Amino acid sequence: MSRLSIHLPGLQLKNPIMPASGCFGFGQEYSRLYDLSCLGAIMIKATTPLPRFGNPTPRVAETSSGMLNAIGLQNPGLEGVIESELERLKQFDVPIIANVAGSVTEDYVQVAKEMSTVSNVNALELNISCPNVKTGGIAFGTIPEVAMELTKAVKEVSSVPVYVKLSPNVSDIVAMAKAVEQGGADGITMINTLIGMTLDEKTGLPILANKTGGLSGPAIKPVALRMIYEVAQHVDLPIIGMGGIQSAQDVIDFISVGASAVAVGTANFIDPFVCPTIIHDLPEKLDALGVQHILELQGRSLPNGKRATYSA
Amino acid sequence: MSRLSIHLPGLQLKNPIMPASGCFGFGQEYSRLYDLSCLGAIMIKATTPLPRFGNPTPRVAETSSGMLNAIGLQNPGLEGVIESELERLKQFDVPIIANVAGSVTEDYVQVAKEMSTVSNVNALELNISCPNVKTGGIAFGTIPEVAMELTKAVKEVSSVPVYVKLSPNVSDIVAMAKAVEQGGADGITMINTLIGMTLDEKTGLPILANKTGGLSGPAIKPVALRMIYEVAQHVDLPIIGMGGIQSAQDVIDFISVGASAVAVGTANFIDPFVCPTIIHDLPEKLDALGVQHILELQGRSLPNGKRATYSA
Amino acid sequence: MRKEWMTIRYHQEIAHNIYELEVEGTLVQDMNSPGQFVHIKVGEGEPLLRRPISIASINHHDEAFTMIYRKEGRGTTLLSTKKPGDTLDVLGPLGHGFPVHLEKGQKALLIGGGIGVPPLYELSKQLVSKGVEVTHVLGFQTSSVAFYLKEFSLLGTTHIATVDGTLGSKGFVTDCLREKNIDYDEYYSCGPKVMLKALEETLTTANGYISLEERMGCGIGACFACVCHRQSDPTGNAYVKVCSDGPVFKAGEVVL
Amino acid sequence: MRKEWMTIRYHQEIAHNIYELEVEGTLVQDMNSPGQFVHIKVGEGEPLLRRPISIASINHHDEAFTMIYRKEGRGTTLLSTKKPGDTLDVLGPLGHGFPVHLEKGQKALLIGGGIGVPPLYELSKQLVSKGVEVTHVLGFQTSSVAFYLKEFSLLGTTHIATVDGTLGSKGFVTDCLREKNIDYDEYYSCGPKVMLKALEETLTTANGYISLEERMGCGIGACFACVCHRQSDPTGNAYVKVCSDGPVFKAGEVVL
Ligand SMILES: Cc1cc2nc3c(=O)[nH]c(=O)nc-3n(C[C@H](O)[C@H](O)[C@H](O)COP(=O)(O)OP(=O)(O)OC[C@H]3O[C@@H](n4cnc5c(N)ncnc54)[C@H](O)[C@@H]3O)c2cc1C
Ligand SMILES: Cc1cc2nc3c(=O)[nH]c(=O)nc-3n(C[C@H](O)[C@H](O)[C@H](O)COP(=O)(O)OP(=O)(O)OC[C@H]3O[C@@H](n4cnc5c(N)ncnc54)[C@H](O)[C@@H]3O)c2cc1C
Ligand SMILES: Cc1cc2nc3c(=O)[nH]c(=O)nc-3n(C[C@H](O)[C@H](O)[C@H](O)COP(=O)(O)O)c2cc1C
Ligand SMILES: Cc1cc2nc3c(=O)[nH]c(=O)nc-3n(C[C@H](O)[C@H](O)[C@H](O)COP(=O)(O)O)c2cc1C
Ligand code: FES
Ligand code: FES
Repeated sequence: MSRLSIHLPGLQLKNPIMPASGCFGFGQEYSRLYDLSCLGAIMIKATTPLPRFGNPTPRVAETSSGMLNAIGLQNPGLEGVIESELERLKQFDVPIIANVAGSVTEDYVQVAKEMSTVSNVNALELNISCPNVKTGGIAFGTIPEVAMELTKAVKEVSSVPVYVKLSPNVSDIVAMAKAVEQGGADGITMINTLIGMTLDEKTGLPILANKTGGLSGPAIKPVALRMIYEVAQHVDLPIIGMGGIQSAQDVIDFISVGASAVAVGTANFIDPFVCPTIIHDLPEKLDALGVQHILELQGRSLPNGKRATYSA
Repeated sequence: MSRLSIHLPGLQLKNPIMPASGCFGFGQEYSRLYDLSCLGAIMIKATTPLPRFGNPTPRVAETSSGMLNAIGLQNPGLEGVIESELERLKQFDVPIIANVAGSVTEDYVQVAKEMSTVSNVNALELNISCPNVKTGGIAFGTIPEVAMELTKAVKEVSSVPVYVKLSPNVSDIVAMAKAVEQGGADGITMINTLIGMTLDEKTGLPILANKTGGLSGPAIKPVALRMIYEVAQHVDLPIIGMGGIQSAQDVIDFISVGASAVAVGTANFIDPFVCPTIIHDLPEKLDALGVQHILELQGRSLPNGKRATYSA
Repeated sequence: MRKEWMTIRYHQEIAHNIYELEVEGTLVQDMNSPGQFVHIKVGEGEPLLRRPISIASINHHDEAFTMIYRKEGRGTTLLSTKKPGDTLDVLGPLGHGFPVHLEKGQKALLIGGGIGVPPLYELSKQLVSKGVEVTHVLGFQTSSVAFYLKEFSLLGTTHIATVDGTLGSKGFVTDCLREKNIDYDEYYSCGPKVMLKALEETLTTANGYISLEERMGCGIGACFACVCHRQSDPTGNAYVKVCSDGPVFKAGEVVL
Repeated sequence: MRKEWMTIRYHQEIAHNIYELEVEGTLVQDMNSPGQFVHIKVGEGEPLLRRPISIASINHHDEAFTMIYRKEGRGTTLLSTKKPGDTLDVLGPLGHGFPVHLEKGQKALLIGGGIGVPPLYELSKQLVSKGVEVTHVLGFQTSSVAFYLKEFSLLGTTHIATVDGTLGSKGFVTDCLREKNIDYDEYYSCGPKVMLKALEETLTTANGYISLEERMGCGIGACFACVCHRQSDPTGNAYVKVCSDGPVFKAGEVVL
């Protein structure tokens, strides 16, 4: 039994490391750099029923220890994703978590229903938290009842476990987590990006064409840790944690506050080899901390110590 | 007429630069380094009816481009602040904004009532957003109706203008701003800190004794700009902006999204001379941008261009 | 494409705020196409993102390549402090460069604007070594920021335009082009978008290639930060990625 | 207290991960009291906060002072890469140091633990120059991280304790103290809190001064990050600030 293997609803992970949705495309580019089968899983880019071009450029900008993005859910649409992207991913021995997005409940239901039937899709990740689409989206991510109803609707049609991705742009993250738990979610992924803005120094105009964008990277790590710390104490669902992870130590931190696995986003842009590097570095970290399996560290930050809901 | 002077309710500012509450004590330490009369104003440390010791230590920790604090509103209490701190500040020719805190409405009302009668207190700043006190506080900062009622109650007893300090830990910052506007606030100050956490690498335990703390510094600047950008479009009150300001360029950015003045917090710890340095650097920035008065830049980021509610 | 810690051999300010930077390492073995770029991580930690910089000259013999960059913001300012012997985290080579398919005796027109000039140098070298006759039209803001004039002159006729007229003809490269009426089979250009747009309108007579800039996240095609519409479907879902499909495109392919 | 860009004169690893760093500048003119500290901004930008480091030795003649630090986390690791000639943003001198009021012929006991040893060196020099008889008890984890043994020996009797017994007596400084039964008028100590606590319990016979560490924000008394309860009011509102009221306090004054 590996020191890093983790079992989660629908997912048998070789290790707790997966690229975060939107930061890894559909894996094609990174597959030229290393064998994707080394990853715990892959969270593919958000998919909507129809193809989307997304927002005008510039779509990214840099901030202190962070970046803003406003891609706007560009994707080839449900059919394109299933027929070419997921097909191409079949050559790898790695679980796929499909990120499901949309503007109205029907969008989510349609994508979830079809996606969940694809043979190499092991779980869905409901993206109720994308800050970069103008229509509807916001309510799904910030109003507990709305999130619960959406989760329910998707659960009804999905043939694989459903993880719901929470937005950090809320007053009460625990209420959101409880709502999706009540809606039947099998797991939670958190956090998506904080909404931010940055300006061109000379003109004073927002750099992003979309004006606002999602803040990611090391700057948001303290917010992510805090939110997972809170949710882990009040909700029994497994959590896939993310927000600023760059190193094996960061992974340990997320596991410590209660996450069962983690996703790496922005760091892929800084070092395209970051995921295999982290996977490589983890055993040494475990040695230094004197534990055999990474989940022995799970929840060690929490007031009542360990939270070993999910085992290897 | 100076290029930097700004008039706000209750405040005639030589320039738009003031140290943020909690990051400057009551001015005593910094008064040994430079003449406080050069500042636009001073936001003094939060005051509660009775003296408070605050939280156990460690009370601060560092994060990527940010810091966490959980001071816990340590202060000598209303009487102590009025009798020694405010008395000592009378030697300086600088407006004082008194930060008012508490656990229940009565606390705020009591502090506001007495504070506002002190001769060198020119305005109050209602701290409804401190993330580091366990009792009550949270609701004031996150529920619009509660914030409105508190604002009303304080306005009734205050003999100087009342600014309300908004928390960024909310789903809808515009709703909060509108609520305090409706409650009769004379201005808004924003943003307070984001709630975050950081861990000791070895033990996995939170570094702060309080476990969570408030995230400040450059890391949060994009969130602050975005929130001010949104509020400036929907509320007519003047805004004193803050969150990660370190340089004259940062000040221009905050004015650009609609702030009328700014406060500098964390940066005082990094460079105790940062406020006078910024004040010194600003005219050159204005020259480079080809404007005479700083408020000509106000609101230039906004969709409908300038927002010149308040003039020099 | 690889990621390598490369060593700085040479680093000098060659015009006002314009730096020439030569680094060495085995990654140079993979470099061939002029117009490709590298993605550089300047500091440890901050600034967070990599910076795209064009390959200006490849030296296979010494396993070294040269970049020319303008000191602008945080990243390039920090870069400008690095000294020979320091190492630099370089990802590359990235993207698709200029095609070098003209034959001996054919004529190429290379048009560069400001900090878009550098990739044209390697291109010019490769064209010249194939026997192509090369003419350069280089535009700069003012004489103090002009660079590599001698280097380009050694490869072919070189016209200079400066906006303020302090060097060469006064005006934009398009003014210069209209005036000189240069003969060519294909043109190759790199510079600010406004210049490329003006060019596409001015030079309608022949095949052209243009190199684009766009703010990037990954630089390898994964994040969809650098996407442009195609002229064949200007408001639809068809797109190209500047980082992986470009930065060089056929003139007329992409909506500018 | 001033803020000055000081220049590094000397920088060397003197034990495993322990560095000696000498910097010069006019700020040294303000330094007198042993046990005061400086607040150093290590990088531009990151890491964000300053780092408190004790003054280990003052050299007024050369306008230079020495620090000794352990490479620990982000800040000190970056600091360890600085070279002679580099400049460092130093704020100081800060806080209140050890009183040097013993008279010629009196006896002082200086007890240091690990990276708490450095400030005792300047203290010892000043006491010795007044004619005070000084005994040092220095504790380290293991021999490879021990430093300044010769320097202290030149000033007075020096006992060493290491936790693993690889140097001097095996055990803690308190074990060593119990064993040696040293005679003294006042003691002065700096080291980890557990050591200071054990000391206060062991050395009840005389006046003592201890130097504390606490995580700091401002370092000058404004942010209330570094506050401790007083033993006279252990759960009430009375407090001291380590940065401005300390870091040196009378033994028994502060709740450890
Ligand atoms: C394919 C390509 C090739 C390039 N080749 C060169 C070259 O050879 N020489 C040269 O001087 N410059 C070149 N640039 C532009 C160069 O990337 C920017 O000047 C540089 O990124 C600015 O970084 P900074 O830290 O100085 O500025 P900052 O303003 O601090 O940068 C902030 C962020 O904006 C991005 N950014 C800012 N300006 C640009 C820009 N013009 N294009 C893309 N991203 C930008 C940065 O990469 C960074 O992510 C090229 C750009 C691209 C896309
Ligand atoms: C008054 C005083 C004098 C000191 N004198 C010395 C000395 O002479 N030599 C020496 O090696 N060390 C000394 N220290 C401890 C030194 O400040 C820390 O080792 C150092 O700040 C660690 O920084 P880092 O970036 O390496 O660690 P990181 O863990 O990356 O630091 C993160 C944050 O925690 C703070 N921090 C971490 N450890 C400590 C600590 N022990 N005390 C206070 N803050 C801490 C840092 O300042 C920073 O804000 C002193 C501390 C104080 C308060
Ligand atoms: C360029 C970019 C695109 C993203 N696209 C998506 C997306 O399509 N769906 C989604 O759920 N999250 C998306 N995210 C959010 C990330 O999956 C992740 O939650 C967030 O970036 C925090 O992690 P990080 O700090 O490691 O990047 C995107 C993030 C970035 C930076
Ligand atoms: C150490 C510390 C103490 C603070 N105390 C208070 C306080 O007492 N009252 C308050 O309204 N805000 C307090 N704040 C918040 C700041 O006033 C400011 O809103 C916040 O730090 C963002 O600005 P900055 O990034 O410039 O620090 C405190 C912040 C810090 C870092
Ligand atoms: S920069 Fe990421 S796709 Fe081009
Ligand atoms: S560190 Fe700010 S008061 Fe001591």
